[in-house]
Amino acid sequence: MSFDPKILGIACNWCTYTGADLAGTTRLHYPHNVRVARVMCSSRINPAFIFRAFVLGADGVLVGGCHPGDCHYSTGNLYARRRLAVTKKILEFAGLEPERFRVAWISASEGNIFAETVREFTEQVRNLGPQTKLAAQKRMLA
Amino acid sequence: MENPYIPMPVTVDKIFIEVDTKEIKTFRLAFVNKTDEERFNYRPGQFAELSIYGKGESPIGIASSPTDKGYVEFTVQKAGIVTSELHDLEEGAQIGLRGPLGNSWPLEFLEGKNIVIVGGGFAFTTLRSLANFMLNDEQRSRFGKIVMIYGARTPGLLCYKPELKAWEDRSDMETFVTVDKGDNNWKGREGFVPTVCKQVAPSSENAVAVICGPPVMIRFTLPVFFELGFSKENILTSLEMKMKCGFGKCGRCNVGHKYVCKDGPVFSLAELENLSREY
Amino acid sequence: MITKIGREKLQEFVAGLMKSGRLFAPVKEGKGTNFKLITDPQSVTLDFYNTIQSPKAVLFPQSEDLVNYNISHDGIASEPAPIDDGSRIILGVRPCDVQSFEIMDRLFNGSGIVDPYWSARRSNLTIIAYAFDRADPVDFYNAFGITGSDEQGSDILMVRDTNSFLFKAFTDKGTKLLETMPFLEKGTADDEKRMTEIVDKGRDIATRTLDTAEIHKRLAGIFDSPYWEEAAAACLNCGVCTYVCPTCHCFDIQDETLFGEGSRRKIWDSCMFSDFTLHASGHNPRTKKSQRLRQRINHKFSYYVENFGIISCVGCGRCTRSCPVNIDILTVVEEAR
Amino acid sequence: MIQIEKRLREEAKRLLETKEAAVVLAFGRGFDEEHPMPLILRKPSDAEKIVFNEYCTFNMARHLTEFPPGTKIAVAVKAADSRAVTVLIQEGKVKREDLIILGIPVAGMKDFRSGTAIDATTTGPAVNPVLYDILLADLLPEPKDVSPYDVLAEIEAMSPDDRWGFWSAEFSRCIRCYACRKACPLCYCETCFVDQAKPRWSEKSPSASSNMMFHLTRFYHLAGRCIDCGSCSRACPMDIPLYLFHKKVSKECEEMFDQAAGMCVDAKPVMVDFKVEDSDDILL
Repeated sequence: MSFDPKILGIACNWCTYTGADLAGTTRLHYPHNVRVARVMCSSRINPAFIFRAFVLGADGVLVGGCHPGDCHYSTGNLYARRRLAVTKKILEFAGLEPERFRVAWISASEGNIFAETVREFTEQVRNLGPQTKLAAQKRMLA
Repeated sequence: MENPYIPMPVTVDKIFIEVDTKEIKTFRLAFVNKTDEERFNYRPGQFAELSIYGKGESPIGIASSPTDKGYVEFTVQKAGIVTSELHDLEEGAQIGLRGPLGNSWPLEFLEGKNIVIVGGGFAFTTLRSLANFMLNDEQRSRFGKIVMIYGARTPGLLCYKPELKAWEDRSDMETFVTVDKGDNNWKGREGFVPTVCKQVAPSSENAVAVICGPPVMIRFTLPVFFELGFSKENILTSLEMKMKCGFGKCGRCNVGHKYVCKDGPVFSLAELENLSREY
Repeated sequence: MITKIGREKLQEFVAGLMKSGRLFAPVKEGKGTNFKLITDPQSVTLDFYNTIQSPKAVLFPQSEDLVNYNISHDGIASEPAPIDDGSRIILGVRPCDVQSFEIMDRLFNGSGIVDPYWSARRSNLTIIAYAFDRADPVDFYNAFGITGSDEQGSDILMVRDTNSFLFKAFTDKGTKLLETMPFLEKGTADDEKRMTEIVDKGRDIATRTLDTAEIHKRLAGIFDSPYWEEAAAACLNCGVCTYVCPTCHCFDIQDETLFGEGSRRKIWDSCMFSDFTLHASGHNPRTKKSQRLRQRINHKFSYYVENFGIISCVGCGRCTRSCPVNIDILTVVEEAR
Repeated sequence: MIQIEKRLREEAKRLLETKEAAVVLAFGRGFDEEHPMPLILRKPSDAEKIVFNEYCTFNMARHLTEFPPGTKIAVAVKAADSRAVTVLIQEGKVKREDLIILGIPVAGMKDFRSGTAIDATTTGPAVNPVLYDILLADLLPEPKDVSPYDVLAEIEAMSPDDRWGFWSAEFSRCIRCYACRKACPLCYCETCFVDQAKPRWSEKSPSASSNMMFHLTRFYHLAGRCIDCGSCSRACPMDIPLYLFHKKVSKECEEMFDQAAGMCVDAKPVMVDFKVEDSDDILL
């Protein structure tokens, strides 16, 4: 059986989440691997969410927000861009494959881009195989 | 050898919502194993660790009296993770219980004496245990006069309301229930506990005062009792501390060299005077 | 009777010990050494002054499961975690650290409710003490009547000679353990003499010392003194001192759960942390670092004396050596007047 | 250094006498010459307790946040320490006008635990403070052609798996004493995320994953703020080279956002700032 990755999606309410909705209502097909959590803005994402997701066994994390300049709160995603960039560098330097983490700007009208991003990212993570580095062992001190 | 860290399984038999804010509930617990029930021999004033796997443990005073058979009760205020989780439980749930722990109200010392019970708010639970124990038919004759003064901020915040009523009706004790501020339906006494103590002025003759309540109540109540002639040896209280193991190993609940979990929680004022004030 | 092994045959000796039980011995770690469960005899080093962490974790691990449980939609299934009480051998414990086991015994094994985890492992423990051959300016074990080559509390005393290690057993357990290793040489009269010389030399190592008479009363007397503010001024309130200490035993009990599977665990805690005494209500009897430092000093030098009749410190100097701001416990106690 | 000690004593005495400062944060004697201690002075007569030698490695900015707002504090700072003070000012934890900064240009410090020299591998190479009111010695020539990030080359060259192996081994030693966090001048949170119970970010038991969770998140929290003083690594009883990770994050931040931490009081720390023209390439 081929590896079926678990991917955490974190999407901003105004753009990417709505984009995901659109993908659904227009019946676009995309893999089920990304489970999306909705936040009001990509700048609400605490990088610890991402570290914790990997500790809890996520094989990949996909963050979606409004295109820079289109943030519902005008500048939220500009802060988020810096934070998520640093988060990625930290994961990379720790030795996690950076391809397991992606940030995508997807607007409310880009249902097709959402579906395409999910498809692409899922394949990318699938090719990397299960994430075993940060993931806690079931018996934590084993 | 019994492992003192392992809780016994108990079932939540009944939940009583004590106060109108629903922040305080009494949990009546029944032992799953008969042997545990037989082993759980407690005295009024002791406490136990209630636990929920996945959340943790919380030390709670025992609110029932050992004369109550078939169950044990705990009155719990919603505060931390464990107590919040307890508050979300429904009747029938299974939790863990570890104990009984700590010393207790010194029943032998209290024997033959007049007892003044002073309680404030939610810190009344182990006093309720003591009261119900002393009022038990088989025990009542061991103790002298019983005066009880109990107060809460509002009528809705009084715990054990049916019992308060019953105690007020009893002829073998005097019960004074007071609230800081009444409401439209409140027909009882209004006034702070220290003030009521002053008005009631229980005699210090062969008497012991047992006082539990919020720190501010204790601060103003103590002078009243000193004035009434109670000695520091004859004023008892129960301390609260952050605890983990409950039997003197984990090292966090000490006041000076005394461990509240094992040397306490009950101390006389005289004992406390000899300890550093770090609680 | 003395037995002996050439220094070059240390690995053979270690392998021999590993046959009699789980062996814990000093292993290079970072820039220092620490006691580790030995799986490879080559990893053991006896070239060290003292380990960074004390050997307490051999009996009292930093984190230990009490109950394992599984939370699912069907409910909670739980069972007590088995107590890991198999036979243990510690090699290379310095004489002052050996005393720490006796001190901890009074709490975990000899007073009120017995701690089953400590107790089970303690009775299955063989201690091979390792005499100091030099002094370190920080140590002060002499203050507690401990010498650099004390055999007290150990099953075997080991000393280092120029080309060999010499052993002398002091208990039956120790004698039997040495007998399991026929490759150990029987000591000659000369070795006997050498051992005595080395032990004498160890006994004469002069560490710093402290007047411990009535110390618990002295500390009780200055509880409210502004001294503690001064003593704790530099303190960062990290937990290094407590985590490297051989007699610090405070612990937390926490439930740690992942995907419904978890354990209730006993985990080391530190009185230096502000949340150590933080009530769920938000009240905290020790909010200031001076109060926390005072607690640590009092717990060791006053409360423990009141409760167990012994100072809970062996003068190993670890807390001083590891302190990021060079707070020296001996100075703090000495100046507490 | 004896000259610096003399000047430090003079200034501390003067500032306390004139009440220009209520507190002076400097260095004092520990249990021996090679083990000094942070010294917090309030009395002019205590000025003679001040010492300064190559082992006075403490970043006294760490103690700035211990005092009530408005306290006039004189603080002795070396090169990196002054950058920590700058960050604390930027972040509003202390007010510039409440501080009298006693700058110490100095080279050749040594780690009191190992006795080894502290150089650009474990801390920043700069020898002069970036922010001061009173200079206690003449400015020194800054070392040329030394990057604080040279030391990273080896680890950067590793494959992800090797790097993971390297850090796993290092963090496996962590005993969670939190000396790193407590020695850090910029870890001033009242309750550290790792101590939070609700939500629980990391288990209290040391384990591969909980240690990693703690350290990675802490590295993130110091991103764009860490001033490379090396205090965390020197405080670590287990000799975990935390400085390597902090340096890497600083390097990335400098490259991406074109600003080093704590160089200028008027600047905003990069992680609480943005530029519209930040490139999306940084996310790749």
